[in-house]
Amino acid sequence: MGDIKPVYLEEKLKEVEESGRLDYRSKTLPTWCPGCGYFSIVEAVAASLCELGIPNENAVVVSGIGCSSRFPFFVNTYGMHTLHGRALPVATGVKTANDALTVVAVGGDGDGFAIGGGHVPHAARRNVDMTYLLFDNGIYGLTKGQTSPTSAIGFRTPTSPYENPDRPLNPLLMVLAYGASWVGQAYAGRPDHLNRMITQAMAHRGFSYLHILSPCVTFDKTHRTYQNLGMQVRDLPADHDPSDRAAAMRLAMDDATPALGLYFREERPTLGDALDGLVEKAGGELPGKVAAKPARKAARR
Amino acid sequence: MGDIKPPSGAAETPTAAQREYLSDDPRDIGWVKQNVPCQTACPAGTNVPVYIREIIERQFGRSYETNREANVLPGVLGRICSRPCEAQCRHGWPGNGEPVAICHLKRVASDLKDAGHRITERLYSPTGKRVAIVGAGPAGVAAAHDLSLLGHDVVIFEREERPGGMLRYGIPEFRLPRDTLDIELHNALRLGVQMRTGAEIGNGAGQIPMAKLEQEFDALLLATGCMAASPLPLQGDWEKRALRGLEGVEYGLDFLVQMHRGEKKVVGKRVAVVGAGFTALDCARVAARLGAQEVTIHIRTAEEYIPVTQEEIFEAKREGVRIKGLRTPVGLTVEGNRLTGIEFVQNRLGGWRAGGRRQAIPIEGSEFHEPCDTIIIAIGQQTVNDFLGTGLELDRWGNVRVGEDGMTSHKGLFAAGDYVNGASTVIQAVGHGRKVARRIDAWLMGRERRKQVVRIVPVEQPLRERAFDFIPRQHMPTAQMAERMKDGRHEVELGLDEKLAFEEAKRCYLCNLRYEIDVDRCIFCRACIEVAPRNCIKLVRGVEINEDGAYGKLLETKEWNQVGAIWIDNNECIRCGQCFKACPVQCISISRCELTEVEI
Amino acid sequence: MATAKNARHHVVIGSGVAGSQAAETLREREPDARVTILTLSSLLFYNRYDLPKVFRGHRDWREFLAYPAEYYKDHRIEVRRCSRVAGVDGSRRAIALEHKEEIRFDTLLVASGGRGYIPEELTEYRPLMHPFSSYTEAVTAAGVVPERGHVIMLGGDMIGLDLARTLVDTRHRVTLVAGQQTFWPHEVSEDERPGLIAALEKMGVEVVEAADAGGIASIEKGARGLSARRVLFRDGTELYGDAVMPFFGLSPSVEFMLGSGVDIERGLLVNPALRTTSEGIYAAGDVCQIWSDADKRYRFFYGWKNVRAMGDLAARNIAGGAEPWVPAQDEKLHIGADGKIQSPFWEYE
Amino acid sequence: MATDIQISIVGSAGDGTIAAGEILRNALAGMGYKVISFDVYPPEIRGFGKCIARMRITTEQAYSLKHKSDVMVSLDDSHAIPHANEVRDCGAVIYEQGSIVRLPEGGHMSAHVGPGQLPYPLPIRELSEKSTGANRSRNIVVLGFIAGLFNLPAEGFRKAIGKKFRNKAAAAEASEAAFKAGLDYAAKTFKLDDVSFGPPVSSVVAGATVEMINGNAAIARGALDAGIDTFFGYPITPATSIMERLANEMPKRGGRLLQTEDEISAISAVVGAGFTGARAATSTSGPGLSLMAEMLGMGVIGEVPGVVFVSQRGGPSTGMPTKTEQSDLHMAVYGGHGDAPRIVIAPTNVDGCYRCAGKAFEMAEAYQTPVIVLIDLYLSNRYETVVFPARPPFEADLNRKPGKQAAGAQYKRYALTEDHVSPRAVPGDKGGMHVVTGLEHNELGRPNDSAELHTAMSRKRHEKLKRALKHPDFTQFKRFGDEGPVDVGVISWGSNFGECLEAMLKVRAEGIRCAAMKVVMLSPFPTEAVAAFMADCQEVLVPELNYQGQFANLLQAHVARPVTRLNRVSGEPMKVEEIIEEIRRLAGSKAAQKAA
Repeated sequence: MGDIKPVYLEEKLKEVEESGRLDYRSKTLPTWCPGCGYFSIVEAVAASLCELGIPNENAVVVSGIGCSSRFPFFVNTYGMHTLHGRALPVATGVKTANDALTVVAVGGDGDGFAIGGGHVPHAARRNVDMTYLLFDNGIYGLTKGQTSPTSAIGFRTPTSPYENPDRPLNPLLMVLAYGASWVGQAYAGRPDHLNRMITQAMAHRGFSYLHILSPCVTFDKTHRTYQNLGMQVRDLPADHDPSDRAAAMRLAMDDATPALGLYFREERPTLGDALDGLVEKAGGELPGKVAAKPARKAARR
Repeated sequence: MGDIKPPSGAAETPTAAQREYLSDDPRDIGWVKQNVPCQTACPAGTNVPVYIREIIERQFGRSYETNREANVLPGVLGRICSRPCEAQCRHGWPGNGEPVAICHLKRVASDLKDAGHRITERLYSPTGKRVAIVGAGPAGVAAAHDLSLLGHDVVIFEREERPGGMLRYGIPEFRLPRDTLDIELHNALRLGVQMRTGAEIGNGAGQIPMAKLEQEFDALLLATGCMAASPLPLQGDWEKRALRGLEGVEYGLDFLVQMHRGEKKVVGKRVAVVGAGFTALDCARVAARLGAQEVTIHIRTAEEYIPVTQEEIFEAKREGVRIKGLRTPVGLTVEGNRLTGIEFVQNRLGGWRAGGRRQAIPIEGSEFHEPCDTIIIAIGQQTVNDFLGTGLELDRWGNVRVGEDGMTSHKGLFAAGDYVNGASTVIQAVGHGRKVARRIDAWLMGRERRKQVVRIVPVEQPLRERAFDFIPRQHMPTAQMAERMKDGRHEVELGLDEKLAFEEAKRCYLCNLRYEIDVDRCIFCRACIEVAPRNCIKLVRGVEINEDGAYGKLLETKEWNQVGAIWIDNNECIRCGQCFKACPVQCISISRCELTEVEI
Repeated sequence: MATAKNARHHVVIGSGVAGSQAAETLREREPDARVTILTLSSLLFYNRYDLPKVFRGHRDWREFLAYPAEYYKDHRIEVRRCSRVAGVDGSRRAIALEHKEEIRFDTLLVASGGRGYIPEELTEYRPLMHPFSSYTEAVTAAGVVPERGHVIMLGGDMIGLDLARTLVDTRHRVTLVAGQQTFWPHEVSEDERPGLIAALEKMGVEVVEAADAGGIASIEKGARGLSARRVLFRDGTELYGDAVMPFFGLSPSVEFMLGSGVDIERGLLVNPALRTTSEGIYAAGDVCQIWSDADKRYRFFYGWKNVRAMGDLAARNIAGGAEPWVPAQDEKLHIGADGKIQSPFWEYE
Repeated sequence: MATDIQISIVGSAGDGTIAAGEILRNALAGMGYKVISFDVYPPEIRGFGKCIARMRITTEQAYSLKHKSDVMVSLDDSHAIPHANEVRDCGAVIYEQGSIVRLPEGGHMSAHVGPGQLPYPLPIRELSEKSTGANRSRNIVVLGFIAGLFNLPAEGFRKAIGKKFRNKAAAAEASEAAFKAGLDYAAKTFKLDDVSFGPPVSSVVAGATVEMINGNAAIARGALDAGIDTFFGYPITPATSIMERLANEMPKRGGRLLQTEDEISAISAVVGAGFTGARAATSTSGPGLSLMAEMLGMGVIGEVPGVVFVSQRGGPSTGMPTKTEQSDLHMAVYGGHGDAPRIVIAPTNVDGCYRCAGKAFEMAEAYQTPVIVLIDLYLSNRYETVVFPARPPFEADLNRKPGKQAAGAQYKRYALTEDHVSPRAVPGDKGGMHVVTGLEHNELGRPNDSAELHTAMSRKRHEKLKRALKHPDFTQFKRFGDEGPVDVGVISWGSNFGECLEAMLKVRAEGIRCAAMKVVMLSPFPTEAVAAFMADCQEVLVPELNYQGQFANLLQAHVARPVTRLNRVSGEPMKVEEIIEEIRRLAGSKAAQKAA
């Protein structure tokens, strides 16, 4: 059994340092509650940016309001912490203005599918070349534990003291329906897998949507706990074909035992491509790109 | 609970054996040495956390056997050990409270084991080699036991009527009951060791000559201890005057030996003890039992620097003994042949002597006199060197010189215990006896037969609760003052009963449990730090490596982009298990790491 | 607190007579220095000799303070109350407080005084005795002794006998169990003793000689219907009282200095300039043993005048002086014209 | 003996600071003391933000918190140390005696307890771990210690603790153990305290009940007592607990509450519900109010009743969500596009929150318009003991509820009438069918943008509100202090008025002639009454918690007279001492002028 062989700290530290992923962390220690699943996301994002070799200054992380939206403060890239629910439109603006940037939008379930729910379909169908990481803890953490659009039926919170009468949204299914060109799911309690998925999502050209299940250790002691999630999640069937959107949607419909992995992927023109196409159609000339991203292209191949 | 497995491989199930990992990496050996300070401090290397854990499991017999692996006299050492372990116990570190009563628990294992307890020994096939040991004190007995286990034929030659050496003749019965001593000596020597008491080595009449031994045996071990009392250096007229024979003058060691041989000893009304060790304290307490009204221990430095335990001092004081510091006797006053008092000179403290003791520097012209009826001189013991006339080389302190292999300048002649080290402690003698036995074995067999490794065994859960950390140290019940003084032999310390023992044993941090965070699985969420009772979990950017290859200090950081790992500082860790329970991704593991030996 | 940048930091451990006097003198001598007092007490400095007043009904802590709080603000003396020193590192010039705070100093004056000594054979009865060495202990003791109650005083050092005067005066009954420490710290010869004991009895104190009764065998809670405490002697005699108060003299509070590099016998050993064996560390008051050239030995000096003078001298020497210690008061116990005991240690200002 | 003691508990988020404050004030209120309490907490849930629970416990009425506390508890020295000087002389400082990490010099509270204050080191963490096995109950240990130290009846604490953890058996058990550990420790602690509680004084009228309640809860209770039917809201600090309270209570009374996806949706739903005749409301803070501005205009032009409870916080933008400020006055009164008049009332204390909340529904119906009840974080979170009358003081109907319209007749939803209020009909009323539109419309409600009509309708919408001024009650203004001419008059509004009142009472004791006026109704503005008050004042002082003097601007827009402004934007309530100083200065300069 390999798990009892001792691990030597200095060797481990050297490995971590040489990996370079610490360069993608900011100096500020994350301020989430100890135990929060979001910690593993910030780790994974740093590791993925590092793995893809994206220069720090070429990445922009955009968020709205919520616990998750503190995120840009903890990574060492350009960041925007904007208004509640408005991360996607801001990020679209960034991407439209400079197609050379790697744009990551992050937000919680409330931010993305309640107040900002109206923005998701549009970012998806336009295929804005960005990665949207949705931190789904099924609760409003920052306002201290109210019901969110992904809260389970029957969930009791200060704003649903008797029980939550509403059925939860299925963001994966929605986003598949909205036309996102890359859709996947991960779980904060499986950092390795999460890391791989974020790397793939970022490497994808187009609107990539990664749904990340994460517990709120402070306000949800009953539903989405590490213990429950750990028992519920499973891997996607090995024979799943990620180019089959209908199959992906069927899989997404099972939200009792959420499957982790890549649901759907397709290559199609992005918003930038379309805008470029319009320019072309109008007979205009494309402006020179501000910064090329050879590193990223290399990583993708 | 119940996860702790027996320390020897024999009793483990095959599955458990598969789940263990043996490491000889200096980082792991260093870990145990740093992290299990009690075991490191024990000259015999007693596996303290394991035997205390066994007491919690109420496996007293097994606990006794765990002790016996390192020290064949647990019941004896459980009473009179100088406890170097407790001085190092993590529970006694600043802010953690008082050390665990490791010694008292050792006695518990001995006291509470079943009457028909089975002794476990790991026996080697006979080698056909013969070893003679001179001296049946703790070093000799420990060596004899180990050598006979290793398959050698052992004969002990002892001058006194009965074995035990200092244990029997130097330590008063109120500290060490003789039945306990007898049983454990018997157990140690049962494996075919021949004991020849009343057998003095030497060239005189009725003595056995060394040459004869050399002929008959493949190896010889001298473990005759330090049985000669050091003389009191006085000044002026008294410098050269013989003290023996004066009425009222006693030498501490002789005083005790004579008493234990059965001679009747008497002391005057006012007794002055000169000296600062266990012997001095024992003499003072014996004097109090013999009816002295005023017993004073005179010491050259100060109470702070006496090398005895605080409990011992406290019990002596309770029995009326007083201690006066900063004074050195320079002369005596006598009326005829009878002692009437002592001339002292006042001291001031000087620098440090080797071994961490203070120097006392006499102040000129500060002499003063104090009356007394009996003086007991207990300022130390000396070896009687080369009483065999073999011309052994000596070192600059006058002790026999031995090499790395434990051998003296004389081929095949080894030496162990106080005889080599000068007056030290029983546990040092036992430890040294074992060590030299191993060297003799290596010499006889032409190779090392065992080596030291760290056995790492996964443990499924913390074996402790945080509440245990608040249990106060259980006090040793002691005999009523009237009982103590009645016949002078009544054991003062009564031993912990099962309830007290259980409470005390729970206090042990079980420092041999190693808590580790799997850096690859850690999500850096700091849930563990949140619940930590001490500054024991750290954001780490590096670690210092000591010269011996073991880990030194963890280098901490508060900058997120420097944090290579969240790591448990095992030196701060008190093994409360809070972090293990708090980790959301179960990336904290526990393993038991203990020094052990394997066959080569 | 505004202090000059490179000003020295003088730390004083103890806020009793010696420590407070030293802080005052240090402030005078070095107006720019930082002066910090560390004390275990939760109260600012009060005179211990005022404590018998609690038996006269004075229970408001403010009355006992020698200086008001403003004094410390005005004089820029920082007082860290309820702060226990865990250890001192003389070579690094650092003090570790028990709550893991570290304080650096340029000079340190140890004036931690002494605490009531209890003979080892009586330590197990500690919970049944009422000591009297701090304001809180004094108030607690006064709280358990009823009007006209009976106090059994053990030992009977001069602090205790001073209290005994007040107790007799306030119509309490006092029984003194006399022994070796009676009249401590006065050194009383065997010839003088009977006269002094007689004088005590004349003052209204009942005296039992402990030795005559074979010594104390135990202290117990009184049985039902009897006073709160029983003292049982070896010869079988017994005494009942409302409180048992130990007065066996003081033992210096030096534990925290173990390992500091400073020499200790009973107290901290200091030279006549009150400097310990460690440069930069001084000691004053009941905690130090001063080298006496005349006696060729280290000895203690007692009495609040001596203690105050020590605090003052240590401070002056810290501030650059090099004066030797000269006792500030006579230490002789005598019987006055009224037949009562008079001790120089009782002469308060 | 009159009791007037202020206790503050300072800790880090996650230490249970606020919870300890809640239990303490409930316990004390339960014993019969008057309590006024205001907590400060950070935007992070956990992490490292500072939390302060503060309460003033009195037997006489108090209007604000004191600048200096009598007792301070530190649950986290790094946050509490800067507040050590806010404890009065002879006040007690209770702090953790140990530390698990090495501290730099000055890193422990003992270094900051002033010579005049009394240190009470307490092994808080150890007691918690010892008694419960975990360090989470440190806050409860402290409560036990306070109970013991000040000889307060433990039973009162146990009741409050039991209430707090009534559905959490494990937490209740741990809390009981922790409380006892603190209590027992206090028994062993020598008491040097100069802080002592006298017996509480009861002044409750028969039938009335006394409750410890904060502004948000009072608002919710006012709404409930006024018969609220529907509520739509979106969580936002510091207004969320209004919704939480209503979510608990409304279903019990057949009411309906919905958490919408955002404020835009919430105000829309309020307008929809108001259209049906239901009593509808929403609650929000500045950012949400900004989102609602457009739909509020819709409510004005559509003449749909609706109530918006607004609790202000530090702005602009996300600003300081957990800090108090009075800087949304301009937006409440003027915000939105077009001429969109609305009623804005701003209560000044918790009792006022209750009354104004209920009254707002009456007004909304009476004048068929959105009503904004404007409070701020300080009032939202401020706890006071409030006496509730046996019967709610709200009229169910001001005869302005929708009436039935005769079928067949031409119903003019926006008929121009003498009092500018039109007959109102709601769905279900066959004769009252009409269309509410955001477009300018005629009396029938049909879109029409003629000059005459827009002028007439604009006048209608403005003038109908002015009638609100003709019902002089607590929703308008009140004068306190000296009658007749005074040296200094203080005018203020909202949560800040308590401090002004305390200041006025104190300077009068010094001999300065002084009066204070609270203005509750901000729109429409009670110009006449305020002008009359100002005429009595030699000097007028306007203290408020915003930078630009929004209320002073409003005041001067109505009464042309110079005033002295006192503005603070610290995020904290104003200090009474600051106001006193300013009054003294003004009175002094007046005296100097007179002398000259």
